[in-house]
Amino acid sequence: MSASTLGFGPLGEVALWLLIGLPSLVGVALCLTGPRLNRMAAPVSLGTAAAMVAAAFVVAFTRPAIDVPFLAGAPFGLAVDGLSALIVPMVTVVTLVVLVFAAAEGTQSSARFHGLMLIFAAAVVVTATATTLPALLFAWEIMGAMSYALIGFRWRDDNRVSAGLTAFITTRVGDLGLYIAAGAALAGGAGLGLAQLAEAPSPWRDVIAAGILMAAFGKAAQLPFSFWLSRAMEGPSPVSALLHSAAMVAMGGYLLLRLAPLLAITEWAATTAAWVGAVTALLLGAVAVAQRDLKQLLAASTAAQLGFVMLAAGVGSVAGGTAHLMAHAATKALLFLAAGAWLSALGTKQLPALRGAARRWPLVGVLFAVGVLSLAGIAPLSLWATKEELLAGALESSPALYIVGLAAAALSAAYAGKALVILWRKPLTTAQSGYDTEQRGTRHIAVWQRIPLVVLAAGAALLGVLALPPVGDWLRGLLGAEGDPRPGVLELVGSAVLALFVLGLVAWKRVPRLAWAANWLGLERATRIVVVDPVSRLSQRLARFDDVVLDRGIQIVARMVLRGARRVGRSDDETLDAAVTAVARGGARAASALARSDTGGVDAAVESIARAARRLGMIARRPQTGQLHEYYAQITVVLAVAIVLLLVLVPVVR
Amino acid sequence: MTLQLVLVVAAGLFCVGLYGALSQQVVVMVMMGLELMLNGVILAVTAFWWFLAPNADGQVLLLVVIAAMTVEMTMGFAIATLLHRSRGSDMTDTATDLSQ
Amino acid sequence: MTGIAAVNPIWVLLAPIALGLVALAGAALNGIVVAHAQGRSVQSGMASPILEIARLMRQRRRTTVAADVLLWRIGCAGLVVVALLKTAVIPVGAWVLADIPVGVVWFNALDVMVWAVVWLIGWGANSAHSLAGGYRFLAQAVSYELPLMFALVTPVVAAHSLRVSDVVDAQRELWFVVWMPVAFLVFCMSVVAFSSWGPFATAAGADIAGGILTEVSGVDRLLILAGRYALLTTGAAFAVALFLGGGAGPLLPDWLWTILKTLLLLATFIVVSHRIPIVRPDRLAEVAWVVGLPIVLLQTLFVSVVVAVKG
Amino acid sequence: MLSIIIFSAVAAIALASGVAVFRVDSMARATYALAISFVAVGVMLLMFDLDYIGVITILMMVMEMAIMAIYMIMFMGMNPALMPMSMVHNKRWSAILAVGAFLLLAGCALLIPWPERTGSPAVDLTVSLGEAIMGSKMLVMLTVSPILFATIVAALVLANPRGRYDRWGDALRRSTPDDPQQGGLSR
Repeated sequence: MSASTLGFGPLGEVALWLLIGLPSLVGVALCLTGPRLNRMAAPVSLGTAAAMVAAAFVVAFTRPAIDVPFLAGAPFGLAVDGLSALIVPMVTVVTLVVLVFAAAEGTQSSARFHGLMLIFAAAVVVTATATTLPALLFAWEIMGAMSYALIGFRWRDDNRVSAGLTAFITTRVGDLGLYIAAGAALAGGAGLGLAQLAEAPSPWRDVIAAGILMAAFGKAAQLPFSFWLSRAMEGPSPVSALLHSAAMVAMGGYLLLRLAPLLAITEWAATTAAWVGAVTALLLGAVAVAQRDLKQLLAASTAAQLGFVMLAAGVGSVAGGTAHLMAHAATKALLFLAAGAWLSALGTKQLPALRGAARRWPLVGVLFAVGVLSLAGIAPLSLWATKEELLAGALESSPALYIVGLAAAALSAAYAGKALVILWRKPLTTAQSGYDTEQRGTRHIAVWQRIPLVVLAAGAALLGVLALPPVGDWLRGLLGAEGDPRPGVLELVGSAVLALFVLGLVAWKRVPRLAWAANWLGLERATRIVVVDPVSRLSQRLARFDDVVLDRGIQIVARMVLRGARRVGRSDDETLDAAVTAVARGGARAASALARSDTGGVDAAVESIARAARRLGMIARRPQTGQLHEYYAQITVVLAVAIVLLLVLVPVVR
Repeated sequence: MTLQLVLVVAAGLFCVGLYGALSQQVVVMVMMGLELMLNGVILAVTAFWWFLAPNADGQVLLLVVIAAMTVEMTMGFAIATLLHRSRGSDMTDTATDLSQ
Repeated sequence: MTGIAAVNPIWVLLAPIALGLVALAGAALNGIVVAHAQGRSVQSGMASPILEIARLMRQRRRTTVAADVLLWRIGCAGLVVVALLKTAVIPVGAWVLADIPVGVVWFNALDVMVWAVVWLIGWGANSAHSLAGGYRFLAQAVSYELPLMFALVTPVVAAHSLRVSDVVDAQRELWFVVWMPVAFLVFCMSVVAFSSWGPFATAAGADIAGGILTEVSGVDRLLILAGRYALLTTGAAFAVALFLGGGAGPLLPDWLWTILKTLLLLATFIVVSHRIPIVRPDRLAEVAWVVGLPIVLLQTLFVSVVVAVKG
Repeated sequence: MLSIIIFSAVAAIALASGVAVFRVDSMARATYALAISFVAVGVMLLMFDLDYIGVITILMMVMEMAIMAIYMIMFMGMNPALMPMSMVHNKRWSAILAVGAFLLLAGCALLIPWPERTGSPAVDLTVSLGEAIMGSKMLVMLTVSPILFATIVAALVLANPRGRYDRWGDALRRSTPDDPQQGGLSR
């Protein structure tokens, strides 16, 4: 925009096209070539990711904007503004680092893996730069599909595929919100540009905001959608590191940050976003405390930390939210990769079994500690500062929100402390027995698995500057959020002390076992009971209704008529005949005549009715023969009747 | 040449095809009947296009009909091959799965 | 302005004669090549087509049990008819019999007629070998037809017209063979294939006792053999119009150039085909679909991009 | 007048060969009778100045019928010996329905007061078709092409008895596929 007037235009646009086109083309090519290119896949994909990083920094400085006609009145618009100039480099760097880790770890069918990851990265870039709803929807769908494919990457295991399916369907339910929002935006007439959504007239604007909230909550695993993130942990660790911490889940938060003006203008939406975020941060924090599986703990913590981002978007603290999003991305990617490194080395991610794992690989342990301490909100590390900045916004709008947020921060210190303490405690002599429960461990962490951790740890430690005065002011200027409230010294120090206190408490005493939170608040069960089961039961009912009622009903009616007819016939025999016999005493000829008329008349009539009903039943069943030509004949007759009716009725109606 | 004449010819083709589709037992012969019906449709579409609204877009409909024929043909052959392989028969009378 | 005009319909009578003469020249060349290979004299080779015609004209028809005579006769006469119908759209110098707006599609439609005709020849005789020949031809046809279609489309895209005379005019500056060599090669191979000739002559292969030719004799056989040469000739002539600039050339009148180029291409077909081993249809299928079709599609894409960029 | 005579003659050929499809005793004759019917309709399209679509119809349908003949012979295994065959069911009802449908359609064609012609055909119909496809009606072709592609895939899946696991082994690791007949590229 402003930069394009400086003459960067073509370079920036080329870089943006490259940023999207290169990974998607390479990704599709890798996916299509299949197992033959497995050996080539890693270098190719690393090269592509490195090119993406370069292109990302170019676009971050040149700020290009692209507008391609797509649908009538809704162009496919991409542009890099202050917010995406931060997010896009962050995503590409994390992608590169994660891919380096994955290449060092070595996956089976790596061509497919790297291909899917690259397509996903391209989709994230489109999401982060989209300026219109069609572009956003397009990328949003691809992200969902790639997430499905990557969680179920080892498709020979049924549970992983079903986990992918759970994630896909749950986020899809949320995605419906985006379609609703697009429909409402069209109906409202303000256009499909993201910036124009806030200008939509009132009732439609509320529908748009509701749809956007739904989509963001779904992708960011906020309540009540959180459970899919738990199932998503069955995917490979690099996938968790990229999709479920830095990129896809973060896009839910990003969407709300981007649309913060829309939320602000519809006040209820801002309040909802803030409170759902705060409550998610609190409850999922508790869930994280209760987990006994390292990746599950990290997943719950991801949902909780994104709760803070939602809270920031809700209270309009865009700078704080953005800083938190970026710092969290680095931190959580680091933690997931470290967990993945131990998983591939020791074959387990159960916390009890991992006891002392940090001592075995001190470098990884130290880096992990940096990440965990940042997560806990320990003073100079990144999440401490960013969290405080967004909580300052919360304090300004509502003290209650602030208190909930502070409690959630304390919980994050608790679960971080729990992981830290277990991993650094002295290993038990029986530690071996807990290993290799999930896969065969290699007992080895490669050099190139450690280097990405170093990079990410640097980010986790240092990105806090984004929320502190010199750099923080620049960030606020970039995002146009100079007026956001700043945290006071008291709050900064207070929260650091609180985090240290909780950490110390956890190290000193054991963490309470929160049984009610261990199963992710039973969200998945609840969904199954409240939504999935009724729907599938209803459809089964409908199918059976068709079989039982429509099909057999006719037969039953026919049988009943037949039976009724027999009974009538019998009672007729008994009573009328008896009467006739009685009458016959008066006159034998009259009696016999009457009896004859009875069998020939009433009886026969009743039986013929029954026969006719039976035949009708048979006829009604006859069309369903399975014979193709008879179906054709029926279609012909029905169409002919329809034509005749049309010809007769249309003039009559006119 | 009038619209009525062409339409009557088209109706004739259509109904000859209809007779075939209804009366033939062999899958491929049924498909020939369907093809003949679509043949009539092509002629009728052309007639409507030429005599009622001869604009550019009408021709696209003809292409769509031809594409539909292709799809019908391809899937018909595939299903006939499948039937022949699994049942050793190509009669429609033996394929009554739809009655279940 | 188009330099090619439709001529008086009277010339229709001359077209078969011209086609026959060129085809006969091709047959004579083939005779020479065969005679040379067998160590006989050139004269005997040159005379062999004439002698063969005379022999077949006198030969009595062989009959087979329960032949489908109607379809058989249609098939036997069909190849020549198809070749004649093709000549209608081929420009010779500045003249063409019928310069219809969709000449290229017309040519393509007649290619497809060959499918039906060859299969009917194989079917009619009620003989296993000849039916196998018919099937072989169809198997080969599904392999060559799609590459052929795209090879035909390529010059059309460059000329912005399906009319053959427009395609010829569009080559004033540069013959299409120069910048669409792949399409030209594919087209030439397809011509050889639909003429059931040389490496693509499996339908009449010796391994199935002559395939479609097993049971035909007398005039029928003559018509089929003549039809194959005629198809080869029309294919060469059409390639001249589509790729080799039609009648363009220095000094000589352009009708002569067309005929010279046609003869040259025909001779190339005949000589080269004798030097290439026979390709089995089942092997050809995979090559044609996996290699041939993508290559010719790339050629079309390249030409389309060039045309789009030039505007 | 001349055009009506020519049209009627071609129409008679189309109808007669259409009837012949279900009357002749040989599969090959039935198939090629249908081909003739299609060619006749293609010629009729040419009479409406639809050069491109007319020729394309002839091209497509002759090709289709050539392939159809293969399937005919493959499934029915008949020799050309003009075996009398009657593979029909429900003959009477089919005839009644067909005649009824014809009467209805022809009655509609003759009795409905059709509206006046609006607009006039373009000078070059092939060009106008191309412009319609690449312009206002592009969506139609964009829809047709994936459908055709899906048809190719679906037909292969249905008709092919051997999947990739049969060819490349259970782990898809075989270096050359296990085919009864090797392809030309020996992959």
